[in-house]
Amino acid sequence: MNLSHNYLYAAAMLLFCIGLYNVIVRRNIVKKLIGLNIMETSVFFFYISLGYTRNGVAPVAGAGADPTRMVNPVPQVLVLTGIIVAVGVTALALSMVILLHRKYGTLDTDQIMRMARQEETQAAREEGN
Amino acid sequence: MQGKPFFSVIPLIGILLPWVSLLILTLMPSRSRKARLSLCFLGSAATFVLVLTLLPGILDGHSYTIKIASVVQGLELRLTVDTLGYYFALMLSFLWMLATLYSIGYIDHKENRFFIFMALVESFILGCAFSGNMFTYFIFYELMTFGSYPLIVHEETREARYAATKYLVYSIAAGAVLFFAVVGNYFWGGGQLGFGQYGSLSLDIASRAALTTLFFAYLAGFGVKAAIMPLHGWVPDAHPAAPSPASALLSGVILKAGAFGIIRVVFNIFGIELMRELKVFIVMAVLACITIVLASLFALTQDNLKRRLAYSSIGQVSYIILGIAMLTHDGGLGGLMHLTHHAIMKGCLFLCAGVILLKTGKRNISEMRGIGYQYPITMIAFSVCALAMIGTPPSVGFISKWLLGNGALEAGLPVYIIILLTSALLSAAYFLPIIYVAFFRWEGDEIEGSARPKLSFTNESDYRLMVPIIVLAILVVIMGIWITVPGFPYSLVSKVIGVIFH
Amino acid sequence: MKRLLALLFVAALAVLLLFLVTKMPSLGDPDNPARQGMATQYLERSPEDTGAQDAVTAVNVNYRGYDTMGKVGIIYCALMGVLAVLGREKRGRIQARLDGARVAPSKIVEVMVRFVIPFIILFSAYVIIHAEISPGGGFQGGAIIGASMIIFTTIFGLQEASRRMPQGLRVPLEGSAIMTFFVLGVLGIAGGGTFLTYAWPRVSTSIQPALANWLSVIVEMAIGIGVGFALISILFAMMREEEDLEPVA
Amino acid sequence: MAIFMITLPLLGAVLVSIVGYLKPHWLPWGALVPLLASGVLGCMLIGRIPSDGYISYHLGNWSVPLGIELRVDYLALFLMLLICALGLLALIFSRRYIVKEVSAGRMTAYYVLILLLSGGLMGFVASGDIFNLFVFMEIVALSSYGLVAISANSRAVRAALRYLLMGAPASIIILLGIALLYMATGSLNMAELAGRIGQSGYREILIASFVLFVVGFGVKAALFPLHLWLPDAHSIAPSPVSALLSGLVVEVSIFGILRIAYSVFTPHVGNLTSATSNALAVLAAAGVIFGGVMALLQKDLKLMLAYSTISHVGYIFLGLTAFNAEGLTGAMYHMLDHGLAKACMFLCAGSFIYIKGFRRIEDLKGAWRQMPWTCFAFGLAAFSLVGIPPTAGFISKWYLILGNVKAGNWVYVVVLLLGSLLGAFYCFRILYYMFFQPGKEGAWTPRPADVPPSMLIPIWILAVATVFFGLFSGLVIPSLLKAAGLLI
Repeated sequence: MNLSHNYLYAAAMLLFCIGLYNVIVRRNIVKKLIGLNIMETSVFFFYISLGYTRNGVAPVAGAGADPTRMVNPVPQVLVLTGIIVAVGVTALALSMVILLHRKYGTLDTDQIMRMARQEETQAAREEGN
Repeated sequence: MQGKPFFSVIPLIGILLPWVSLLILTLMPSRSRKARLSLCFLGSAATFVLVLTLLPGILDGHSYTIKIASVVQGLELRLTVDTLGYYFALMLSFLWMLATLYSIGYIDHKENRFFIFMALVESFILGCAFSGNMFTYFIFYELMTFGSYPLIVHEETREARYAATKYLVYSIAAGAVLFFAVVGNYFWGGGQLGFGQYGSLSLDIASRAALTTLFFAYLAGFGVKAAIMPLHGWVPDAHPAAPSPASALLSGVILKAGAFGIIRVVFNIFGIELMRELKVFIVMAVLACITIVLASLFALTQDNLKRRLAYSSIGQVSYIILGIAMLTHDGGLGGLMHLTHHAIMKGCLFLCAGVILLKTGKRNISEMRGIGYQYPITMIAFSVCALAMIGTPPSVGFISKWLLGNGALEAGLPVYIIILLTSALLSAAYFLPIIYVAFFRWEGDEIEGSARPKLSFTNESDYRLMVPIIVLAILVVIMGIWITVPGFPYSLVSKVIGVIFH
Repeated sequence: MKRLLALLFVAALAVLLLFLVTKMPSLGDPDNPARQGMATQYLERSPEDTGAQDAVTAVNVNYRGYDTMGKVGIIYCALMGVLAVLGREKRGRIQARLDGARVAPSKIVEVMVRFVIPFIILFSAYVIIHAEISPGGGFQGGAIIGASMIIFTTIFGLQEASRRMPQGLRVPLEGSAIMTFFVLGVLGIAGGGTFLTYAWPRVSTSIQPALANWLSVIVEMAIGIGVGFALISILFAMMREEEDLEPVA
Repeated sequence: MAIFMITLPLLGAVLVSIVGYLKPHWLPWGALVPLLASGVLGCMLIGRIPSDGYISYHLGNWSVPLGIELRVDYLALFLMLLICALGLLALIFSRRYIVKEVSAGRMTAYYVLILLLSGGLMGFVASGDIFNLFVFMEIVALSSYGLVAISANSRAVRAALRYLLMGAPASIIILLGIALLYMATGSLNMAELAGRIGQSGYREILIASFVLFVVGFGVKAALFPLHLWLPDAHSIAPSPVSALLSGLVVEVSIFGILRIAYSVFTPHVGNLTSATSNALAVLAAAGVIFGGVMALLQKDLKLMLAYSTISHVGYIFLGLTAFNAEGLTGAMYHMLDHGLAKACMFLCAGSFIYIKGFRRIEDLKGAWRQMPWTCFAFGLAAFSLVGIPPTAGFISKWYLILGNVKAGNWVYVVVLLLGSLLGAFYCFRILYYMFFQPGKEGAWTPRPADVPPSMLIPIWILAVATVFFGLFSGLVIPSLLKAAGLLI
């Protein structure tokens, strides 16, 4: 019963698992990053639904809105931080992806690993002789 | 310890003095080899003299102490010169001085490294002797362990590398066990590690099982250095591999550091009563007896001279352990005095072996026929020490054996005497053939009536090699006759034992 | 196989989390612990304390301003990380490969963009400044500024954009937010409070809320500019494709 | 004052970026200033902390539940000073070294990121607010991703990307943990949380959030099964960066767990955390052994150091899970020791790369003929890492083992001793190569030709510091013991 009542939380958790699954199994780096963003979004969603109050109003004083009916402002602030982090991580990751793509011409992790291993063996052979 | 210890910087100076020669070696130009090395010798000589200056005070029963650093209360780096420690320090600094002199004539390559580490190990092991609590002892002991590695690996032959690595592996493992022992001592000793006059542990703070575990941890930790039988594996490899002065110090001092640790544990950490209470000394004694007999048997089978000497060292160090394990007045006296006696005898023997190795390059006894005619003085010294080892009076060997025998009777266990006699016989069996080969065989003696060669003193080596040998050989006899001269072992040991067995 | 394992793992995790959900306080209940505690205090006190009608902004800039400083730091970190990976461009012009072979956009698009961009920027300014009495704030405004530059760059090419926004202009402005925070923090100490105190105790209590209000407006602006320019620089660094700074070894 | 220790490097980062644009050749010197300043502030702070508590600094003059609070106790100050010192030394080392690994266009970013890293670390350590902890953790994380990738060749970028792909989910997990904690208690301040957790009704949620915290920080601290990112990242990054990463970042992440486990979920709520802490101890023990064995098997010097970091992380965790003052002190002191020693060893590896350009262990045979100073410093650091008296490592191991003996979990005592055995073997193998093995013909010049002094001085400061803190640990240990006793 509680589960059906806390459906927002449940949805957030499921979203989290979906994102995690994508991060684990996808071979394409960009898809991994999308999975990462899904995880982050799920957590933001969780925060926001955590701040929700039944038939509450926006936490803006004035216009005679009484504080007791306002929704919880704290999670919104925290989510803002979360978004910033998400932006930063994504930007950094994408720049790395750009560099890797320029180098290998692919986004598939397995292919990149294979090429990398070839490089290593090549380098080792050159060191050998 | 006896009375209130006076504050004194001399121990600290004594520990720092060897570093002077280290500085000399690193700073002075590398051309002036002779000057630098003789300065090294002067450094160790100065250390010996410095230690000697403390003698009167110690004989009056004073003791000196200085605190270097402190971690928390009860866990401090403190140097204390009590009688027991002083006794060890005197012996080792004397032997070290002679060995340094000897190695000036002996070491021919990589002098810098060898002498630097000689000096370092001397300072560390002086620290062991002077340490005022188990914490300090452990620290200097570990440093000494790692410092003596380069001495063993010095030749850098394959055997040397193998032996040194083996030594390191044994020592590190032992160090870990010892570490646990010290921590456990701190924990079960109620947060202090001091050396109590009658022991610092007691059954009313820690359980019997805990203390027994602790004791065996200590025994295993120090036993590796003291070469108690199952843990002796590194000794027979390290001694032949190391250059002769180093192996003299190995069996003369570094093995003794382990034994000394056990002495400290028995007398000052646990104390006689607690030992009797715990009944652990029996295990110690049994191990020691096994070691004595087996080591002598192994020694019989060795043809390599230094290897044979190494095995005999294993046996002889166990004399000390046995003497301590008797927990009787004379037993302790004999054990403690054997600490010095064996150091002198075995040091001299190794130095002689070194001379032969250096001059003729012969390692094996079977090759040494007639060696006594080419190097009479060396071989005479060798024979004196060998006889002393067997225990023929008048010699130091006889004294310690005699006292040990008394201790055995005091303990009411004549079986020890049988052990001692067996080992005496065995040591006769492995020492006399060397003398026989050296003096009563010669090259080509199997042909009937071939003339025995003339004694030739010409090709004896230079004074730097001979002086230490002769001094030690003479001491072996003198100490065996005039026992009670102040400064000789008895004067100090009797104090210690008298205090412990009030 | 790997996928199957991952699926099982994630499924197990989902079951656990859903079980956790059943134990959570019921959704939207006005008296669950999160709604109690400091949230109520924020809601009741923020207008008097900070002069900001919007509790979110009050908490964001004033009560937890130190966090916000951290956020600005994070954005700056991200920018520097991007520059560490892709390298800061050399002085002067830069262009992307787009500029070379790009289909010239139709006049309509160009004119529209020229026409729209001022309004976008105006809107971002509104979002920033109006944050005191309505949802909004520096980060949102900054993001909008960045978006406007993205539109501009996609249409007119990186070269043109970097002419409008030369490096010499961007470099100091990227960090403006952190600097502003630091200055205000020191001022807060000078004003008799602690770091990042807006309502200076030394000043007469009558104008404290107004002062706090104005200072937080300044902070919002700084955040907007800083975030906006940081995003722009990230964008430029990512679009730049010529003269890859070749790595060492 | 603590606040300036944190904010000065952040401000300095901004200014340094401007300096790097105007006068690039001032960079190495300009970057030193902020860290120097905060280091001085930290030293001034030493006396002022009450020995039976902590300085709490309310930002923006808001009382506790409203505003953010900094809490600087001796443990925190201890780490902050360590951070300043290591950061400074790494910067000094970088001046000559870094041109080998970082191209001119990335130089500014390098120095700025190091400043941001140090500032973020200090903020993380000093923070008394659990969400503020997260914010500064993110600053640290982002800057370390950037620093790993800074040499921008494909290996580095791959390592950094792997690091990021494990680190970012970890931060999200921690964020979720904070959400659960806030949901169950409605507060974010640590001290207040510690009070409210006691009478909160939502046990399951609390346990879940603790587990999430442990997992998240465990990834960042390379706890055993979550260490996969560490070897690549730490071995491929430029040497000063690896020094900072495995000397500071890992330690500070462990400090995060310490804060969570001791300041938020106080041991009074022990039954709440005991199960997880037992699991933690098991993992840590596994990590000690695994790291040691892997380090023995490595051929690459920096890779070996990275694996030994994993092993030492296990040590510190074993100190934490002993749940008594001695263990905690041991953990803190081991952070110091491992920070100094490992940083020194990484810098030495850096100077080998600087001189000869190689990093394989076999190539070090006979190295001391050419680079005696570097080799001896490496030896000192290795001794401290192994824990040979009288180095700092010995003292820390002493307290770690003492703590575990006191807690009566003998298995971990044995594990610690085994770990130090392994450590001895993999360290002495290298020393053996350096000092007692003849090098290949012409591999080394017979005369000493060591790295320039600007690189030697940091190395030697670190090496001497390991011995100094071993001999005179009496300066630090008592206050640490007291502070740790307060947490229990």
